[in-house]
Amino acid sequence: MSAEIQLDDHSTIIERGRYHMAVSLVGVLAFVAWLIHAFAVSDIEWRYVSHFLMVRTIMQGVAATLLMAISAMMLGTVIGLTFAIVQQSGNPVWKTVVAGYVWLFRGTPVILQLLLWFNLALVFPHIWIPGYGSVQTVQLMTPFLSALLGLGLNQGAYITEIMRSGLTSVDKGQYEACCMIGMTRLLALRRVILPQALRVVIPPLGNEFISMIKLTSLSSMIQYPEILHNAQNIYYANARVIELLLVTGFWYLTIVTVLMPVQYFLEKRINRGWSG
Amino acid sequence: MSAEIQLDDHSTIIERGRYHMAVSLVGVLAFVAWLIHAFAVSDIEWRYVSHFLMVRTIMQGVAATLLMAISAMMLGTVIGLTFAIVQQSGNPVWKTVVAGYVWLFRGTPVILQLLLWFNLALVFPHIWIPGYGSVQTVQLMTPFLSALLGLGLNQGAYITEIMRSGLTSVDKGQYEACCMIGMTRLLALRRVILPQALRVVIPPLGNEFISMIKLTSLSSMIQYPEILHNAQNIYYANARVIELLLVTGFWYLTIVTVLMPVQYFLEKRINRGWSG
Amino acid sequence: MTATDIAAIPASPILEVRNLSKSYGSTSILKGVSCTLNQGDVMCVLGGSGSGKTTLLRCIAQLERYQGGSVVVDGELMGIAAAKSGRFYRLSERQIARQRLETGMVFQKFNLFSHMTAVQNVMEGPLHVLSVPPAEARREACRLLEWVGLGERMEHYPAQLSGGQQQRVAIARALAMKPKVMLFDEPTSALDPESVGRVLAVMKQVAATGMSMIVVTHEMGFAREVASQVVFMDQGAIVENAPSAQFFSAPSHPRAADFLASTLGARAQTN
Amino acid sequence: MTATDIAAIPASPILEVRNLSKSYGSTSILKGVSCTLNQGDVMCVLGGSGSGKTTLLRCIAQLERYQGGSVVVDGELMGIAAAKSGRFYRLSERQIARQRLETGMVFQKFNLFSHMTAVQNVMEGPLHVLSVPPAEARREACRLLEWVGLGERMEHYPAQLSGGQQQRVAIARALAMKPKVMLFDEPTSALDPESVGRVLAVMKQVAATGMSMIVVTHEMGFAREVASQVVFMDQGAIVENAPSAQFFSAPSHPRAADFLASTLGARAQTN
Amino acid sequence: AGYGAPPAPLVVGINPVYPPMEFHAPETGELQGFDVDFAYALGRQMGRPVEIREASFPQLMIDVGSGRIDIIISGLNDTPGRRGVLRFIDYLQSGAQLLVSGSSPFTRDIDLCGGTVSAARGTDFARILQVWSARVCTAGHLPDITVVGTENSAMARLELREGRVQAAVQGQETVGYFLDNAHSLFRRFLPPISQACLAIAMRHDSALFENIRASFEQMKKDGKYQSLLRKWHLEANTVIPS
Ligand SMILES: Nc1ncnc2c1ncn2[C@@H]1O[C@H](COP(=O)(O)OP(=O)(O)OP(=O)(O)O)[C@@H](O)[C@H]1O
Ligand SMILES: Nc1ncnc2c1ncn2[C@@H]1O[C@H](COP(=O)(O)OP(=O)(O)OP(=O)(O)O)[C@@H](O)[C@H]1O
Ligand SMILES: [Mg+2]
Ligand SMILES: [Mg+2]
Repeated sequence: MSAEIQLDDHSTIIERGRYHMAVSLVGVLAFVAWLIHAFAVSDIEWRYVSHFLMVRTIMQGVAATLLMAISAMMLGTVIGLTFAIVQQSGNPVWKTVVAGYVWLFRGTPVILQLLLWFNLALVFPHIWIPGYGSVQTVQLMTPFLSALLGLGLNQGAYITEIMRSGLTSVDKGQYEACCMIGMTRLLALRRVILPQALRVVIPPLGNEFISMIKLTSLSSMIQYPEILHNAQNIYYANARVIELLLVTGFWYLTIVTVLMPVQYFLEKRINRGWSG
Repeated sequence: MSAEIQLDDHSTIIERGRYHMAVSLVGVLAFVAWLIHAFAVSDIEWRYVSHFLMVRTIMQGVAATLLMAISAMMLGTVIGLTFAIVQQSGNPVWKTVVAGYVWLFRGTPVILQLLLWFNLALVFPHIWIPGYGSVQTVQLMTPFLSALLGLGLNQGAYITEIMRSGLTSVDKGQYEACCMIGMTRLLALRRVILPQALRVVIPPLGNEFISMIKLTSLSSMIQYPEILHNAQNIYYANARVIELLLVTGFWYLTIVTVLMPVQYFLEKRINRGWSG
Repeated sequence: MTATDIAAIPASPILEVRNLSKSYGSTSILKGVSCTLNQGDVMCVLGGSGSGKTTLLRCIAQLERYQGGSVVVDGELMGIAAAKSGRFYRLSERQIARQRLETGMVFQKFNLFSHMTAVQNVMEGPLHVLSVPPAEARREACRLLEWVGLGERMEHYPAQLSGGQQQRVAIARALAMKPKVMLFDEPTSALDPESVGRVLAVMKQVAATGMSMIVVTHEMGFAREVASQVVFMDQGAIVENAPSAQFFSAPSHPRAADFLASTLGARAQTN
Repeated sequence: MTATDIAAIPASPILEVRNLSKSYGSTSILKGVSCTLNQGDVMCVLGGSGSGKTTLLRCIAQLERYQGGSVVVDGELMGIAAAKSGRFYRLSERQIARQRLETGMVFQKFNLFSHMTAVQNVMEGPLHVLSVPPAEARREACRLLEWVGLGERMEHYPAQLSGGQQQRVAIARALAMKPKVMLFDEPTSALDPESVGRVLAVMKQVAATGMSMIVVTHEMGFAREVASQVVFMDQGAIVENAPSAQFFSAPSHPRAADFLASTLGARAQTN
Repeated sequence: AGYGAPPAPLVVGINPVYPPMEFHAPETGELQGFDVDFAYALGRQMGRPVEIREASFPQLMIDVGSGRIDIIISGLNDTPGRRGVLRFIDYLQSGAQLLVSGSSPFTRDIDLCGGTVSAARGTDFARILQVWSARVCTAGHLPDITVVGTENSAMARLELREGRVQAAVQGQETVGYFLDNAHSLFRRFLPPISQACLAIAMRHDSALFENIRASFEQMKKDGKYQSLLRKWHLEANTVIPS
C-alpha cells in the first residue's frame, strides 16, 4: 500500500505555514496602511503637529521630563535601596516601617501624592531645615521639588520591592564568605552583595525608568513644565488639542524607544562577567 | 587568662539589639504621633473629610472604579493571553505585530491613549459594527467604552509580557507529552500549559490589578465617573480640594488593602496542588 | 488488557522508517536511517551518547521535522500526504495530532502533567482527545494504574511520587490511548536502581501483551531478555540491525562489539 | 609563606570550645561541646550526617549564635565580653567582624565571589578589610594562587574554574587574611574524585606550614595522615576525642567504631 | 426634522468645574449653574430638547470639532486666539477679578507689583495679568508680577489659601459664589482688571449659528435672559448695553 513512497528530499514538500505567513503579512500590511491612511485624511491637522513638534517650549518640556525622570529615579533608587537594606537588617520595628511605607505609597494614586506634596503647606506652614532655619513651606515646595518628592517616594516603594528581591537573590554563602574575611555587613553589601544583586535588579529598574518617563506627565498637574504641561499651555491658547497630544505622544515614544536599546546594552554589560 | 570564663547560659547576656529595637520603636512611634498631630491641627478641615467619606456620589465612584478596574483587567487579560499565545506560535509576522503593539502601548502615557480613544471620531467619524450597521463614533465612544479600551489595551501590553513569561516557564516536556496523547496546540494550552502557567502568572497579575485600581483614576479626564472624578466635581463646587483628595486617597487605599489578602489567598490556593 | 485488541491484528510491519535524514543547521544528526518493526515485536535501540537515538524516536513520533525520508505506521504515511499534483504537502497540525494517536511515547523525564493526580494524568487523553465518557475513562485509568502496580497512589500528584512511580504512571498514560506502537526513550536512566527494576518489569508486562515497542535503553539485561531485534546506532546511522540473540552473541560491526564489550564489562566490574 | 609568621607563636591552646550548646527552637543541635586545639595542630571532626559538625564549625566562626558556652581563640573570648557589672554583653557587629579575622573558613560550596576573578577574590580581604596597599595585596594574592597551583588561572572568574580550582582559590582567599585557625567544612565533598586529591594536597601543604586547622571531612585517608587529633561527633555531642593514631587503631566509643568500620569498609569495597 | 419626528437634541458641552456657572451640587451630585439653565432655556427657545455632555475643558474643544457636541456653553472666554478654531456668540460680560486672602493688607494696585498671582491655565487671565502688570508695575518702575498657571480655578484658589501666591484671578461672575461659601477666606481686590465675554462656542461651519443668535436675541427681548441673570445674581454681567 505505501510501498511506493519515495521521499528522499522534503524540500519540495508544500508547507502550509509559508502560505499562512504570506497571507498574514499581506493582511497586516494592508491594515497598517489603512490605519495610516485614516489618520492622514482625518480631521487632524498634520501641519500643526509637525509645526509644534520641534517648537522651543516643547523641547524644553522634553528636557524637563528627562530631568525629572532621572532625578526621581535616582531618589527612588536611593530610598528603595536603603529601605531594602533596612528591611533585611532584621529589626522588626524597621521592617514594619518599611512595610507601612510600601503599603501607603503603592496603595494610593501618584496624582494624589503629588498634590499632597505640592500642598504640604496646608499641614506644615513652615519647615525647619537644619543649618538653614525655618522656611515657608510654599517657598520650598516648588513644582520641581514636589514632583521630585512625589514621584521619587512613590517610585521608592516599588524599588524597595525590586531591591529586596535582588538582595535575596544573592546566595547566603556569599555573605558568609564576606563575614569570614572580616567584613562588616555594610562593607559586604557594598563590595559583594550589591554588585551581584545588580544583575537581577537592572532589568526591572529599566522597566521602572520607562514607566517613570510616562509617569512624569502627571506632574503637569502641579505646574512642573514637562512635555504635556507645555503642550497643554499651547492648546489652551489655540485649541489644537489633538494635534498637541500627538506631539507629546511622539516625544514620549521617542524617549522610550531610545532608552530600550540602552537598557539592553546595560543588561548585556552587567552580565558580561558572568557567562564569559 | 580566659580560663575563668563560665558562660553556661547566654540568656543573661545583654543584647544590644534589643536596646536598639526599643529606641527605634519609641522613635518611630513618636514620629507617627507627631505626624498625626500635625495633620490633625493643620488647615485641613477634617469634618469635611469625614462628611464626604460616605456621601452617595463618592460611593458611586467607588463602584465605578471597581467596575472599570475589573472590566479593563479582564479585557487586558484576554488580549495579553491571546497575544502571548500568538507570539509563541512562531509566525514571524504575528510576532512583529505583537512586538509593535507592546512597544506602542508601553511607550506612551496611558492618559494619551485614553484621550485618543475618546476622540477616535476625529479619525473615524463612523464605525461599522457587524450585524448592526454604521454608527457615529462619538455615540459609540462613551466614557465607559473609551476608558475600557484605553485601560484594557494598555494593560494588555503589560499582560502580554507576563503571560509570555508564564507560558515559557512551563517545561517543554509537558507540551510534548500533550502532543503524544494526540492533543492539538490549543487543547494542550487549555488543559495543561495554562493551568501550569497560572502559578507563575497570578502574582504579577495581582500586582497589575492593584496598579489598575489606581490607574482608573486617569479616566476621570474623559468624564468616567470614578472616585476621583466625583470627588473633583465636589471640590470644584466647594473648593475643599485637599479634603476631598484625602477622601479619594482613603478609598483607593481601602480597596487596595482589601485586595491584598485576596491576592495572597488566591496565590496560596493555586499553589496548593504543587507542594502538598 | 489491550492485549486482545492488539493480538487480533495480523503480524505485519506495523512501523517502517525509510531513509530518514535530519539535521540541525549544517550538522547532520540522522543520516538516512531505515528500519522496520513487525507487529508485536520489541526493538531495542542501542548506541553511544549523541548517536541520534532520541532524535530517531522523536522523528518517528513527529515531534521533530526531518529533511528527508518517511515514517509509515500501520500503512499510514506520517506527517505528510500526497497531493493530486503528485507532490507532497505537510499535514495540518490537527491531522498530525490525530496521527500521533498511533504512537505512544514514554520520556526519559516522565513529563507527567504536574497539576494533575496520577489518575487524572491517565484519564486526560481518553477524556479530552478520544471523548470517552468520564466514568468509563476513570474506570479504565484505574485499571491501568492497578496493572502497573500503582493502585494505591491514584490520587497522588506527580511531586508526591518517586521517579519510578512517575514513570509507571507515564506508561499507563501512554497505554490508555491504545497506541499501535510504544516508544520508550531511556525510560529508566533517570531512576534509582531499585525503581529501575520495577519499571523494567512493567515494560516486560507491556511487551507480553503483544504491544509493538521501540525501546532506547542502556539496560542490556532487558534488551537481551525482551528484544526480538536490536538496532545499533552510531553517528546518526544504523550500523547494525540484527535479531537480539545474534546481536548479543556475535555483533558484526566493530563499533557495536566495542560498545557491547565496554557496557557489559562495566557491569561485570560493578557486580 | 605564612608559615614563618605562624611558627613564631609558641605552642599553646590556640582555640578552646567550652560547653557549647546550640538549639533551633526546641531541637537541641549541640549539647555542650568542649574541645581544645593546640597551636599548629590539625583536628579532624568526623561523624554521621546531621551530627552537628557544620554547626560546630559555624558556631566557632561566629556565623551562628549559641545559647550557652564559649569560644576562645588565642585567649580572646569570641562574640561576647564581660561588662563591668560582671555580666556579659554581646559585642557589636563591627567587633565581631574584627574577631572573625582570627579564623578563616573554607566552605563546602566554595562561596567564591562570583563577580570577581580569582585574584580579586584573594585580594578582596587584604585590600578592603586590612587596608593593605593594592600593589602589595595583588603581589601577595598572586603568590598565594601560585602556591595553591593556580598561577595560570588568576584572571578567571569562578564560573570559568572547575570545582577543585574554585576550592583552592577559596583556601588562598582564607589564607590571605593570615588567620590563626583555619576551619574546613567538608571542603572536598562537592568535588569530583580527581579534584579531591588536588585540594587535599593543598590542605596538607597548609598544615605543613604550621597552621592550626579544624577539618570536617569524610576523607579518612587525609584524617589518618594529617590529623593530630580526631573528634567524633554523634547527635550533637563529642563522643570521642583522641589522638589520630589512637582513634584509627582503637576507637573507644562504639558509635565511632561502627562509623569507622562502615566508612573504611565501603572504601575497601570500591577499591 | 420632518413632520412628526421629534427634533434632534441640541447637544451642549459643559465642563462643570466653575461655580456658579456650572458645577455639581456637592451633596446630591446634581448638575446646576447659570450655564445649565441658560442652555435649557436656549433649547426651549429653539424648540429643541437639550442634551448636556460633560467633558474636561480641552476635551470640549475637541468635541465641538468631532461633532460629539453642537455647542459649548461653559464659561468659555471669547478670545482672539481661539477664533481660529471656534465661532462665538457672547452671552455674558466677564472680567478678570483679583482675589486676595481675607487677611491681606493690600489696598492699592501697586501693592501687588513684585508679587505672584495664580490663574487657571485654561483661561486668558495670564495674558491679561501681564498686560495689567505692564501698565501698573512696569510703568511705575516697580517689579512685574509673576503669573502661575494652575490646572483650574479651584487650584488657583487653593494656592491663594496656602499663601503660595498673593492673589488669584478668576472670572468676575464666579467670585460672588465663592465669597458666599468661603466666608472670610478671600476678599475682592480692586475692580475687575479687564473686560471680556463668555461665549457660546461652535464650529465655524456650524449651521446652528444663525438660529442660536436669533433665539438668544429673542430671549433678551422677552426677558428670559434677564430673569436667569437675576436667579444667579449676575445682573451686573449682562451683555445688553445699558
Ligand atoms: N536542538 C538541537 N540542536 C542542535 N543539535 C542537537 C539538538 N538536539 C540534539 N542535537 C544533537 O544531535 C545529536 C544526537 O542527539 P540525541 O539526543 O539524539 O542523541 P542520543 O543518542 O539520544 O544520546 P544520549 O544517549 O546522550 O541521549 C547530538 O550530537 C546532539 O548534540
Ligand atoms: N537552620 C536550621 N534550622 C533547624 N535545624 C537545623 C538548621 N541547620 C541545621 N539544622 C539541623 O541541625 C542538625 C545538625 O546539622 P549539621 O549541618 O551541623 O550536621 P552535619 O554534621 O554537618 O551533617 P552533614 O554531614 O550532613 O553536613 C541537623 O539535624 C540539621 O537538620
Ligand atoms: Mg537520548
Ligand atoms: Mg555539614
